[in-house]
Parts: sequence; C-alpha cells; structure tokens
Amino acid sequence: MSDYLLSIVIWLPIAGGVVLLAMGDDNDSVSARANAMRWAALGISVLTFVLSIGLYTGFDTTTANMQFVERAPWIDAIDVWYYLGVDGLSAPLILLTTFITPLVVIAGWDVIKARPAQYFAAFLILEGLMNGVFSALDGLLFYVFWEAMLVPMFLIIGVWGGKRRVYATLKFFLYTFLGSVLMLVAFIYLYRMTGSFDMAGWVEVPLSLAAQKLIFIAFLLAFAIKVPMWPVHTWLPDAHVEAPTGGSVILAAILLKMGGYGFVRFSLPMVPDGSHYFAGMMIALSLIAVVYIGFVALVQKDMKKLIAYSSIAHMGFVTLGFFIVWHMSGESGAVLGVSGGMVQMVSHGLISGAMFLCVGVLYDRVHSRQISDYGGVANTMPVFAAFMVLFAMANAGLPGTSGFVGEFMVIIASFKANPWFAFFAATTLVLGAAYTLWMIKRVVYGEVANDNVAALQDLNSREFVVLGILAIAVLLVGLWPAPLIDMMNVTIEHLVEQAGQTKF
Amino acid sequence: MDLMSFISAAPEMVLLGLICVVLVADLFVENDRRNLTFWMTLASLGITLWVLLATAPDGRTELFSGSYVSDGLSQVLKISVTGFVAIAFMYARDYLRANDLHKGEFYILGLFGLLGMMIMISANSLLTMYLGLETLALSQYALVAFDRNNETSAESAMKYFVLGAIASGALLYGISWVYGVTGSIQFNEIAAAITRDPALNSLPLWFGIAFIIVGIAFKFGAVPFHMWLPDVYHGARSPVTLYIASAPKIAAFALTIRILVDALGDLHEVWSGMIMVIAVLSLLLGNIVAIAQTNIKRMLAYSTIAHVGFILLAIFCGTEEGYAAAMFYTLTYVVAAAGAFGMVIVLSRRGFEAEALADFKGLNARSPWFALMMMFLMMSMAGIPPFIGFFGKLNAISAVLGSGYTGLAVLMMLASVPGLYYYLKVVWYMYFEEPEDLSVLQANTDTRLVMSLNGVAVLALGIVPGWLWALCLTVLGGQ
Amino acid sequence: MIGLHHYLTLSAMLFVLSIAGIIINRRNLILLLMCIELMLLAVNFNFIAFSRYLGDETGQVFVFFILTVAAAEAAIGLAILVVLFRTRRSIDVQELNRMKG
Amino acid sequence: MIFEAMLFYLFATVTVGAALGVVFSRNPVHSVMFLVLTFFNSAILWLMAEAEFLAIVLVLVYVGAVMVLFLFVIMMLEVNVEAVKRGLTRYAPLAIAIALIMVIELIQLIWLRSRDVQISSSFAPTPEGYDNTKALGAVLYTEHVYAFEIAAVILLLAIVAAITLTMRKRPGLKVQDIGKQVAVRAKDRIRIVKMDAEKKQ
Amino acid sequence: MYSYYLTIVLAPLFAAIVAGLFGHKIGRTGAHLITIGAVGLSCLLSFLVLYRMYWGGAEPENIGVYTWAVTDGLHMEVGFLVDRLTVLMMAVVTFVSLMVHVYTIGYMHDDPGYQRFFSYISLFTFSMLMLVMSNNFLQLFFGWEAVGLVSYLLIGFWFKRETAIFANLKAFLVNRVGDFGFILGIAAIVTFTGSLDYATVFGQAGDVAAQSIEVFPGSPWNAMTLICILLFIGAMGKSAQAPLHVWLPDSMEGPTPISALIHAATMVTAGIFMVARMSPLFELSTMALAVVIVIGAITAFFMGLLGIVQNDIKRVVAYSTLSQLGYMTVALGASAYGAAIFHLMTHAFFKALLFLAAGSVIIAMHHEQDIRKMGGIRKYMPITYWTSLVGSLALIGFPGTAGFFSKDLLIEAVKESHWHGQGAVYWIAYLSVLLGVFVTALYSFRMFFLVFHGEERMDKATKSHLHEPPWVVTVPLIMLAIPSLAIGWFTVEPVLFGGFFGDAIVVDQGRDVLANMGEHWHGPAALLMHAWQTPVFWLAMAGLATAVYLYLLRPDLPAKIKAKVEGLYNLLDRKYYFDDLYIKGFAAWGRNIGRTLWQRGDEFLIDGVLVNGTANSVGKLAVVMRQLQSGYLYTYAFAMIIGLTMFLGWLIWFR
Repeated sequence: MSDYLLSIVIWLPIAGGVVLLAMGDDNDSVSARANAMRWAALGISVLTFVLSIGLYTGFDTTTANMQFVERAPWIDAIDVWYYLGVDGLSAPLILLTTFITPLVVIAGWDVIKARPAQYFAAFLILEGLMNGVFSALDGLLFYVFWEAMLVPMFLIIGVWGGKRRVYATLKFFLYTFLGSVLMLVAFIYLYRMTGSFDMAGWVEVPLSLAAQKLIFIAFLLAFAIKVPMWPVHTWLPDAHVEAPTGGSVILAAILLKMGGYGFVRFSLPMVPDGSHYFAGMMIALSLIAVVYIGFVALVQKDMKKLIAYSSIAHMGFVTLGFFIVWHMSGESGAVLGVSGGMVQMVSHGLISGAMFLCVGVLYDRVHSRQISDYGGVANTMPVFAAFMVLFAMANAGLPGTSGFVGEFMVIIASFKANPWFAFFAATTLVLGAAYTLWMIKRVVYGEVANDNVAALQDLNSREFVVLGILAIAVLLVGLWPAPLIDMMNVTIEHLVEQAGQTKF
Repeated sequence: MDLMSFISAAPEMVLLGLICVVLVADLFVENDRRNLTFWMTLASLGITLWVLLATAPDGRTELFSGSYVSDGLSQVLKISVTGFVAIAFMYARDYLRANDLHKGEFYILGLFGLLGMMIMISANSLLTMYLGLETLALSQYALVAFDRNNETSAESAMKYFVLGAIASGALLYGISWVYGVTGSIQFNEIAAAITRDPALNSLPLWFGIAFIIVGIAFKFGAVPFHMWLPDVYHGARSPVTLYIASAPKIAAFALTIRILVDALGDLHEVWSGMIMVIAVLSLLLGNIVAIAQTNIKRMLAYSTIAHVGFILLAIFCGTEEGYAAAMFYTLTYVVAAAGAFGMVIVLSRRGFEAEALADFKGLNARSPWFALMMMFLMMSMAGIPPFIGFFGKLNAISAVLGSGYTGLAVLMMLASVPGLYYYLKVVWYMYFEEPEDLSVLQANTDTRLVMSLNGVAVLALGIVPGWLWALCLTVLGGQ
Repeated sequence: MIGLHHYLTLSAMLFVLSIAGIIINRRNLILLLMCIELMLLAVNFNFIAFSRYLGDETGQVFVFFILTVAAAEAAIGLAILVVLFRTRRSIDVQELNRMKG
Repeated sequence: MIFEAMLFYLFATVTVGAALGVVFSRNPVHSVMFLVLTFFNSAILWLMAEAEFLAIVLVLVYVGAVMVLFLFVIMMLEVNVEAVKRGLTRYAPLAIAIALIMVIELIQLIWLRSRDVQISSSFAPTPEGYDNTKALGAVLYTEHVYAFEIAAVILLLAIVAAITLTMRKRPGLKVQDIGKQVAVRAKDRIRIVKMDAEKKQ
Repeated sequence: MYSYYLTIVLAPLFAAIVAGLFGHKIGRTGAHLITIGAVGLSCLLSFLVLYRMYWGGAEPENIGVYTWAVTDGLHMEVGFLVDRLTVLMMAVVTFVSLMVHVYTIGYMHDDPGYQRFFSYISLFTFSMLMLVMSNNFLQLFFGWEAVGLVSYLLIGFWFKRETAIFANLKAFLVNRVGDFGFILGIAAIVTFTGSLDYATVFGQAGDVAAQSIEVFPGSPWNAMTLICILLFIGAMGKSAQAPLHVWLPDSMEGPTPISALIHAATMVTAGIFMVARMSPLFELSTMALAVVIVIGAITAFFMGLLGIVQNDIKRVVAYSTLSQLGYMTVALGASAYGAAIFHLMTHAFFKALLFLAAGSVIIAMHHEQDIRKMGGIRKYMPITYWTSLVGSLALIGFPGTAGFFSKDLLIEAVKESHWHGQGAVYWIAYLSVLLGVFVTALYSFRMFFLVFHGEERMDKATKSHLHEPPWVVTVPLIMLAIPSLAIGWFTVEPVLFGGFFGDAIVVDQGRDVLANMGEHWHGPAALLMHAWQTPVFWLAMAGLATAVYLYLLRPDLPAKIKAKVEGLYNLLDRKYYFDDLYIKGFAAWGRNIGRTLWQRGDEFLIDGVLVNGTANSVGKLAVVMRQLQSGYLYTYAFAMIIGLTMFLGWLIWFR
C-alpha cells in the first residue's frame, strides 16, 4: 500500500474525476443525482486526504533522500520514467493539497448550480495533477503534470467564474503557459546534457556559468509567473477576482506554491551558480513585491483583488527566503531562510484559502465583492466575523497563527543577509496589517451599511465546518510548527548544501 | 523475374485494381444506395491495409529498375495514409448524404489520391515522385471542386490548381537542373554522384534544390508558398478539407525526406538554410494570422501552417532524430487535424456549414462528450501535455536543441503562445459561452465512434507515446 | 556554337515570361492556364538540353511524361474553369477573391 | 555550324516573341494562336537538338489536342472578347522587376557560374545509328515501366475528374435510356391482344 | 512550580476560550464566573509565587515548556523565566486584571457583548502573562503581539461606532510600526548571537557590544546600539512614546475597564518591562540609553501638557498615562530600571483606579464623558469621589501616597544620572520630569475639580439618575485605592534599594544611580519628612494651587487665558498636529502611493502596456498580416515568386 501511496494520491482523484465526468450532469442542480455527485466528490477527496496522511506518518524526517519512491519506465525511447517520490520539500505541499481539496468541495457544495459534476470533477482531476507536480521526480513527468494542470483550472475559472472570466482565464492560461514554455526548453537542454529526464541527474550534471544563467532565466520565467513575482503578477488579481470561490482557493493555496516549489526543486539545486548570479535581482524583486504590492493592496476596492495582491506580497517572502541563501556571511541562516519560505508557502495556502472562502461566503449571499457594498457584517454574522478577523490577523502575520512563522523566519534570516533586506521585508508588518485590517474595518465592523447586509444569515453548518477546520489548522501551525519544520529540515539542509556548491 | 518479385509493390497494384472495381461497380449503383460504394471503398482500403501488412518488407527493396522503393518508412507511412483516408471517408459519409453530395466519385477520387500518396511514399526517383505528386494533386484539385454548385469550392479549386501548377512547374525546373548536374533522376544515384564528385556541389545544383524546395514547401503549405492553403481549406467542402488536411501532409513529409534526405542528404547545409527561413516564417505567420480568424476552417488552416513550421524545423536539423521528430510530429498532428475537421463536419447539418468559430458556442451544454473531444484535440494541437501534440513539440524541440540551435528552440516555444490563444478560443466558445441553439448534435453511431476514437487517441497516444517515437526512430534509422 | 547554354537560356526566358504572365495578368483565367503550359514547355527545353548534353535518354523520357501529365492537367484545369464559369458566369481573375484574409 | 546557329537564333527569337504574344495579346484566341506558334517553334528547336520523337509528340499532342481543347473551351464559354480587356495588376512594375531579378539570377547561373561544370558548350554528336525514337522506346517500357503505368493512372484519373466536374444531368431532359432500349425484348415491344372482332349479338 | 506557572498562564486562556466559544451556552453568569475564577486563580498563584520568591527565597527559574521549532541551529522554544522582575509583573497584572474583571460585571452589565468582553479580557491576561513570563524573544514577541490583538479587539469592542473602529485600526497600525522595529531588533539579536533565548543572549551581550555593523555604507554602528534602538522602537509603540503615542488617547474608545487594564496598567507598560528585562543589553549601549531618555522626557512633558486642554474625562487620564509612561522611560534611560518598574507598579494601581473611577462616573452619567457637562458630582458619588481623590493625589505624587515614593525617587534618580554628561540630554531629561510634575498636578486636579466640584452642568435627566454604581464597581475602586495609597510605604525600600530584583536587572556599576541613592536612604518615613525640601513637592503644590485657583475660585479665567494664547491652545488642542501628520500625511500618502503604483504601475504600465499591450499588438499584427492574404491569385503567385527569387538571390550572392 505505502509502496504505491503517491500513485494513489495522484490517480485516485483523477479516476474519480473521470468517473464523475462520465456520469455527467443533469439539468437539475438539486436532484438526487447531483447530490450523489457531490457526495462522491467529497468521499473521494476525503479518502485521498486520509490516505495521504500516510505520507506524514510514514515519513522519515532523518533523511534527505526521496521517500515513497515509485519508478517504472514510461517512454523508453527518450528515457522518461514514471518516477515519483517525496522529500521534505514536497510532502508538506502534497498534504496541503489533499487537505485543501475536500474543503473546496464542501465550499462549493450547493453554491455551484451549473453542472456540478463537471465542477467537482475538475477539482478532483486538478488535485491529482497537483499531487503529481509535487511528487514527480522525472523532469518530463513533472512538466506533463505542470501543464496539464492548467486545463482544469482554465475551465474552472472560465465556466464558473464572474463577468470578465474569459479575459481572466485566458490571461491566466497564456501567461503561465508563456512562462513554462521556456522551462521546457531548459528541461530539454538538461535532458540533452544528461541523456535522461531524471531530475537527480540534472542536479549533478556540471554546467558552465553561461548555461546556468540561461537555464535560470528559463526557470525563472516559469516559476516567477506562477509565484507570481513582481512584475509578472498581473494575471493573478484578475484570475482571482473572476474565479469561483473554490478556484480562488486552489489557485491561492496550491497553484502559487508550484512556483516556489519549482525554485527549490529546480533553480536552487540545479543551477546554483546561476541562482547565485541572479540572487540579488531575485531579492530585489521579492522586496518590491512586498513593498510595492503592499501599497497597491492598500487601495483595492474589491475584496478578492485585495487578497490576491496580499498573496503576491506574501509570496514575496517565499522567494526572499529562498534567495538570501547566497547572502549569508556566516555558516548559518540559509536553512532558516529556506525553511521560512517553505513554511510561508504552507501557511499562505491555509490563510489565503481561508480568506477567499470568507469572501466567498459573503459573495454567495450578496453577490458583490466590492468592499463598499458591505459594512457592519459583524452585526448580522457574528460567527463569520470572528472567523474573518482571525484569518485577517493570520494574514497580517500575527504570532500564534501560521502566518507569523514563515515571515518571522524569513525576516530573521534576511537580517543576517543584510539588514536592509529585513527592513523592507518587515514593512509587511505595517502594510500587511494596514490593508487587511482596513478591509476588515470597512467590511466587518461598523453599523449595518445597507439592506443586503441587514438580511445576511450567519454561517451555515457547512461553511462553519470549512472555516473551522482551516482556523484550527492555522492556529495549529502557528502554535506548534515544529512537526512541519522537522519534516523539511534535513531536506533543506541538503538543499542548501547543494545550492552552495558550484557546478562548473 | 517472376510475379513474386513485384510483391513489394503489391499494395499499389491491389489498390489500383480495387479502384477500377469500385469505379466500375459505382456505375451500377443507384443514387440512393451510395452506401454500397462507401462500404466497397472501405473494404478496398481494408484490403489494401491487409496487403500492406502482409507484404511488410524486411529491409529495403528496390523495384522497377530502382524507381520504386519499399522500406520501413514507406510501410509505416503507407499504413498511416491508408488509415487516415479511411477516417476521412468515415467522417465524410454523413455529411455528403445530408448535403446531396453523396456520389461515388468522391471516394474514387479519394482513392486515386491515396494511390498518388503511396506512389510518392515509395518513390525512389524524381520521375515517380513527380508522377505520384501529380496523381495526388490532380485528384485533390478535382475533390476541391467536387461540389459543382458551390462558388467558393470552384474558386478555391481554381486557385489551388493554378498555384499547384506553378509549384509543380518550379519543382520540375528544379528537377531538370538536378538531373542536368548529376545526370540521374534516381535518389541513390544522385546521392552517389554528389559523393563521387564534390565539384557538383555548386550553384547549378543549388538552384535545382531551391526550385525543388519551392515544390516541397508548396505541398506542405509553408510561407510564402502557403497562400493556397487557407483559401482551399476554407472553400472546399468540409470532408474534402479533412481529406486534404490529413493524409497528404504525410505524403508531403515523404516527398521531403525522399528528396532532401535520400537524394540530397549530403547537401544538408545548402537546403537547411532555406528550410529554416520558410519554417520560421510559417511558424510566425501561421500562429499570428490564425488569431484574427473567425472561420474555424481558416483558423485551422493557419494553424496548419504553423505546425508545418515545426515539422520543417525538425527536418532542418538534418539529424536522424530531427527526421524522426518531423515524422512523429506529422503523424500526430494529422491525428489531431483529422479530428478537428471531423468535428466541423459533425457540427454541420443539412444546408448549414458550421464554419464560424461562433458555431462552437455552448457545445458543452449541447453535447458535453463532443466538447470534451474537441477540447482534447485543441489541447493536443496547442501542445499541452499529456496530449500527443506535446510530445511532437517535445521531440522537435529536442532535435533542434540537439543540433545546437537554442535560439530557434526558444522561438519555437514562444511562437506557440499565440498559438495557444486561438485554440483556447475554441475551448472558450465551447465551454464558457451559452449556446444559441440547444439541440443536441446528431451523429451516426459510426461517426460518433470515429470522433471518440480520434479524441481519445490524442490522449491515449500522449500517455503512451514511446512506441510511436521508437517506431519513427527505427524507420528513419537508415536515412 | 549552339549548345547547352543557349537552350538553357531560352528555357529560362520562357520560364520567367510564363511566371510574369501569371503575375501581371489580372483578367483572364484561361491565360493563366496557357502560361502554365508555357512554363512546362520551358521545363521540357531544359530536360531535352540536359538529356542531349549528358547523352542520356532519361531526360527525354521525363519530358514524355511531363507532356502526358500536362495534358491531363490541362483537362482538369479546363474542367475546373468550366465549373467556375458555370457558378460565377465569369473567368475574371480579379473577381476571384471571395475568400481572403 | 554558323547556319545552325542562325537557325537557332531565328527560331528562338520567334519562340520568345510568340511567348510574349501569348502573355500580352488582348484576345484569348490570339493567345492560343501565339501559343501554338510557340509550340511549333519549340518543336523545331527540339528537332535541332535531335529529340525527334518528342518534337513530333509535341506537335501532335499539344497542338493537335491540348490547344484545340483550349480553343474549344474559349469558344464554349463564349467569353466576350471585347469585355475581357487586357489589364495589368497594379503592381505589374514590381512584378516585372522581380522577373528581371530572376532573369539576372538565371543568367548568372547559366552564363557565369556554371561554366566550370560544362565540358563543352555544344552537344556531343550522337553515336552512329542512333535512333531517338527507338532509344526512347527501349527504356520507356523497361526501365520506366512503373512510371508509364502511373501515367496511365493519371490519364484515367483525369478522365474521371473531368467527367465528375463537368458532366451534369439536367433535370427534365428527355433522353433515351440506352440500357432499357438494348434490354428490351420482342415480346415486350408488341403485345398481342386477342379479342373478338365483333361482339356477338 | 512548573505546574503553577502553567496554571497561571493557561487558566485565563481556558476561561477565555470557554467564554468566547461557548458564551451563549454558559450565559452571562457562567461567563463571568469562569473568567473571574480563572483570573482569581492566576492571581492567587501569582502572589504565591511572589511570596515564595521573595520571602521563601526561591531561586529564579528558567523552564522550557515545549519546542516551537528547531531549524538551522536556532531553537525556538516556548518557556518561562520566572524571576523577581517577572513575578512582580505577574502579581500586578493578575491583580489589576482581577479587579477589572470584577468591575466589568457592573460596567458592562447591559452590554449584549458581555461574554465576548470577558473572553477578551481573559485572553488579554493570558497574553500579558505570556509576555512577562517569557524566557525568549519569540514568546516575548508572541505576547507582545497578542496583547496588541486583544487591545485591537477591545478598542473596537463597540464595533458599530465609527470612532471605535477607527481607533482600533489606528492603535494596531501604530503598534505595528513599533513592532516593525522590534522584530528587526530580534532579527539583529539572532544575527549576532544565534539564539532567541534570554540567557544565551545576555551571556553573549559583551561580545555583541564589541561588534559593529555597517547599516549605511561607511558608517559602522555598534551592534548593541542598533539592537537596543530597534528594540526600543518596539517599546515606543507599545508604551506609546512620542511620536508613536497617537494611538493611546484614541484607544479610549474602548470600554473603560480595558482602558484601566490595558491602556493604563498593564499592556502599555510592556515596553517599560521589556526594556527593564533587556537591561543587560541596554546597559552596554550608552547611545541607546540616551535615545531612551530623550524620547521618554519628551513624552513625559509634552504629553502632559496636552492633558490640560482635554475635555474628555478618559482622554485626560489617557494623556496622564502617556506622561507617566514617559517618566518610566526616562527612568529606564537613566539606568534606574528599578525606579521605572516601581513606578510602573504604583502607576498600575492608581491609574487603574483613576480609570475605573472615571468609568464609574461615566456609568453614572449614562456614558457622558465630557467633563464640561459634569461638575459637583461629589455628593452623589462619595465612594467614587474619595477613591478618585486618592488616585489623583497618588498621581501628582502627594507625599505619602504610592505615587509619591515612586515619582519622587524616579526624579531623584534622573537628577543623579550624571553619566549622560551635563549636556543637553541630561538637562532635557531632568527639566522635563521636573516641570512635568507641575503639569501633572494641574491637569489632574483640573479634571478632578471640574468633575466633582463646582456647579452641576449636567442636564436634569442625568442628574435625576445620578447615583453610586453597584458594589461590583465600587469594591474594585476601594481595592485599588488601598494599594494606591499604601503600597509605596512598604515596597519602596525592598524594590528600589533592597536588591529585590536580584539578577533580573543588570546595571553597569558606574551608572547605578539607585545604588548611589541607596547609600543615602533612610527609610520611607525619612523621605516623607524631607518631601517639602524637594522642588518636586513644591512644583506639585504649585500645580495643585493653580488648579484650585483656576477651576475652583475663578472658573471664568480659563476661557480668557485660552483666548489669549490661542496659538498655543490650538497647538495643544490639535495634539501638536501629530494626527494630522499621520492621517493626512502618512496614511493619505501611503494610499496615494498605492493608487499610483496600482493605476500607473500595475494597470497602466505592466498590464496595459506590457501585457495587454503585447497581446493587442499581436492581435493588430494579425489583422495587418491577414491583409497579405488578399484573395487574388496573382498576389499568391507573386508571393511564391518572391520567395523563390529570394532563395536564388541568397544562393548567388550570399553563399
């Protein structure tokens, strides 16, 4: 069983999704058939999550080697393998994926009226593909999952999205595709250097600095767009705003992580000298993301857009954490930065997901995302308000919530690199609090602003469960991140060692 | 010299015989029983296929004083063209019946075309190549004009004819120079002559090559010899378009490989420059102009041009791997193209050509399965994994990179971004827009089956692409 | 001395002339077909010249087939022309632009 | 030899002139006639190159059949000669420029750049007893039998295609059904009806 | 003792969770019973620990609770350091908190958010305890932010009020500015010592002070100075030192109990506590201490001035709090950490008392807070009156009260702290605290007289209902009045001179002003006897007298004076224009930057020009390029010929 655990968490949801697709929709969204679809989707996603817990319980935190490895030939002619495995970098992200997906299914339960079976199928397939991205150890396999994932997401935004969904989803797809095409070129280049798509081989192969620079840029475009880093971030607010709630959640919680994951899986170990060469630029871009985007988030009028911008700023910490590795004067600090980035990814997955779910709760009732259409929500939805304030605080990086852990570690590490890095990074303490809480002030607090708000119903039990689970997760990670960090530690140490070696 | 020594050429002979049978038999078939012709045609294709498999050559066999060659490459390509012609016929039948065009001549001309392709594929001399090419071309001209009451068909046929004639004129002119310089029209003898006397590698031969490349580029539809392609795809009735867009591309590939590689392989550095220029132009122009199209057939035509760019760039590499990649790309592209035009056919009804992109609006609401298949096809064309089109791109780029042209590889990838846009446009119309007409698509079981097989094939091939790639490498191994 | 070059030159002139004829003529489709015949004639000149030059019959055989194909081509070309004329009552090149873009 | 050269230049000039006539004459019928002239001259030139068989074929097949076909179509379509005026495309100058460039290129090729390939500038004399037609016949059905067969296919194809495109049954046309006529039997033609001459009173 | 500490910390947390999540199940009574019970337990245990520590002679304890995370050799733990300093804070916090809990029963009696309020203040108690009991910087920061969170929640407790939710946002953000420095300080500490643990850090302090860091190229800073200043920025935020003081007056939008608890007695003193806790570090940087003392002095004097012109009863107290926090900060800067903590303690009592008394008045006045609409309340509310009087006297340092001991000695310490040199720093500090005494007396009694004496300016309806609040309100007043009055007597000697703090506070030998003063110490009674000899006493009296003259004898005068010095008055009334600077300046400026970056940068440049611009250009290019496909045969042929010609030309001329 555990020998095939990764395959199971990849293919179980995909197979489930295909079955749902094959069963198809009828035109009645409240029929028994539609309900059966929902339960089936929930069942599959929960089962996947339960199975994926095996990745945690069976995880050996003392080794940086790949675990749960599966390897079988796929395309002999070009030496491509069906090669899966996880280490401390990927296992937490798979867990995050399997954890978030059931919540997304629940969140879309009776909100999605049009073609529910297709909707849930899209999410299940997406889940499987995302797990595939995180567990692939063969470059081509990785790329296949990486790109294939775009299709369900494209449909999710385009079919169930808002008014400008077509623009948003095309922008999303084209932008990310643009990024990844060059990555493919880099992959093929590495393939030709090593004669195989084995990623471990790519780490070992010697490369000239010039080649490393080019490969780094190719990787950069792919991952930076996915993260997204300034200035290639503009697809994200649009995609988030137009996506249905579930889509936004997955987008923020997991899709963005792929960019960060790509940096640690590819850029850092494979082209260490290239990464070193561009580290300064990367840090600058990360800090711009934190500060610039922080200011931009401040003036957003649309809640989802605001959270989307805040995502960009938070992901700036991830890249900052990764690329300060080369600015460490002493022997320590690099691991701290990378760990911080990784923790930030997980935490941001939970928090931004929760924030989008909160906005979704409001949107389902009022059908507006404009901050100005709300005010005094706490009067009519006290429980919801409590959750929203909690998640807002987490978003602002309050200690005790998961949002703090990564930021804290990254700030500390970046101070080691250069006090000014820490200085600009720490502005998020003020900016993050400002834009998040200002939104809270205008949405949650105050007198009841209008009839819509007056008519609001507090959370139903379905929404309560979703937000409650996320709240627990956010607090758990915030109060005791050790299990998460222990899982990654050895791998990150190994990674930092690899990143520190030159590959000429 | 007994009959058995011609066994390698049996497929062509059998096919020709069967064509004559169908031709004669069709005369006695009543108009309302044309299905009979259809089934006879399919049976003929089946028999041809069987003969092909039964006479599979072990190695390279030359016949007819060296003007005919049978080898692994010809075997694979012939099987593919036969298969694609069969698919084209299967898609066509319903449409033709619905539009009162169901005549035996369609199948007969199609079979003649197939014969032409097979001749091209097996050609080992410039003469047989030319004759095969003309067989194919003439039947295509006739097919395009097949709907005699249709203005656009006639117009496009005329354009196709005139331009095709110019192209074959250029090709012939080039052939004459090659012949004049090397003193031979047989591919291996040409190659031998060039090897023997390096002095031949000079301007007269180069000129010959340039003119020949015009002919090849025309066949493929590469810029700037592509102008016929959008108009013909657009003007011809959809089944004809499907026919033209699928199997003949494989024949064009054979033409290229036979002439440029078999005969002129040593002059790679001469022809590669020209191939590269037209390939890059095709890549860019095809992908960009396709964006502005509102007619799906024209859009697919421009996308074909872009794909041709890819194929030619793979050939441009001049390596075995590049040729194999080109072959892989051609085959897989044709699968997707057949499916896409098949969808256009399925979408059409009596008196209604589903030509506008807008006709795809809301297809998901009408027929989710067909929409899914179409999405598969579009994604495959766009090169999104795990669909087979991706592996085509992968191999092509890998070959280009392998030859050291990093910039070209990057360009190839970047050019596919606008490409993605117009494929997505189809998906967007199918999935995001509301249908104007809620009727479920009507399609016969066999059309439905072919469509499904076609759609699933791009996915299934994408999941197990290895054997096809290995096959391409094997059959091109000796080139 | 009259030899290969002269024939080749004549062929080239005919070839270019036929192409120019196709490009600059904007009225009559039949003329295009005639230009195509002219072009094939040019090719034939080339073949015969080379054939003689090389002392090899293959070139002339080639011409033989070109003539055959050209006849078939002319038949089909004229048939298409007739079809076109029937649907459009015109064989004006300049009106042949229903499809573009 | 000079006489031969003069002949060549004469006929070549006429050939090119006639070709110009084809391209530039206003009347399509004139164009066809110029084309016929071109073919005749070409045939003569081919004769001079000792390609007798092809010269004959050219005249027989081309002038005898193809050109007649052209004329026939022109007549059939009843194209109004007056209406179809010659016109040049608006970028004719550009086209001519391109044509000139091409001429320059070809001259470069033929006269300047391929000299080293040529061994002699005139054709080698044919061997004693050489018969062009016989020689062609010898290879046509042996070495090139495959091509010959394909040519046959092409002709068949051309027939099928031409018929497909042009043959049409006009509805309401009263035509005989030959098959029926042939298949008719005597007893169907005449039916003998036995009847009484007079009704019995 | 470990279980004691855990209980002290977790009991309020447990109560907070129960009251918060199950408030509607357990009801109002349940909510206050459980929270008071829990805080009472904490308080009891805290005093027990205090007893053990001081009288039982128990050693300081440094205990780890659990490992938060370990990475890169950096141990991030949660643990308790309980020494004398901690235990004093624990006692003060739990005691005041308990009082406030009890008081709340009465104050919030009619409020629909009753359970929520109890949950919050219990949560606050937990957070504050986590802060003071921490043995490492991580947990310190956790508590630091957690109290900020609760403060945010409580200021905005009445979330329907626009002013309240404005104030809480402002409070949080201003605090965040402080935290910005604080976290950088922590980062600096980790950078130089590789640890977050107090003990380790203090152990390496000497090494750190020997290092320097180039913050700006070419100007090396002493590492310790940088660390201390960064940490002190945090303290400035939390303890509302100028210029980060602006949030505190606004925080009065919260219910009065929390003004007493959070914004007077405990949370705002976290900064003072933190600096005292970090004394081993601050002692190594004279520069940092100079900054501390100057900031403190400015706050102490100028914020006091503002109290004179305020009319809101709570705001007056709030400005007085600011001023007193300034005093404590000055003491810190003078290395008189003990004096600062001592003043912190006494201040906690009397300021909580003052706030609660003000709250009592507010309840009675039906939530009217403008002192101009009060007057003569004395006879309606005797208990409140007398307790207020005690509080006010303690505040001005009237001899014998708790405030007398702490303030008098604090000023004495500042006076003695000559090591800053006789330069500007010393005089700014000393004069500020000295003049501050006068100001304190003036505004304290101005308010006192306006509220309790003079003509009754309230409307009739209010007046008819004016009466003493129930016992839950008055008992805490009395309970707080007692220490306000008396605690100085028996704590001054041990806390300041008796070496109470032991090793918890480290002072450089050469600067130990308290030790110097201790040499002349003759007991509290002696101090009291000599009180009249000090300028402090006379300044206080002068302030008191001025208040009496202006507000009791000649109530018409203040308006005239106001008219005379209008410029000055406006300056004070507008609080030195700080709010304008922050709101119209920084906040608006930030939003403008945001808008510019968004609309010009993101939407116009990146999205409009680069992204969509590229897409549009490709689209336009497509439209242009499709024109090539003209539909004319001769164009098509022409294209082919051009292609061919190019090939030939290339072969001839370029190959």
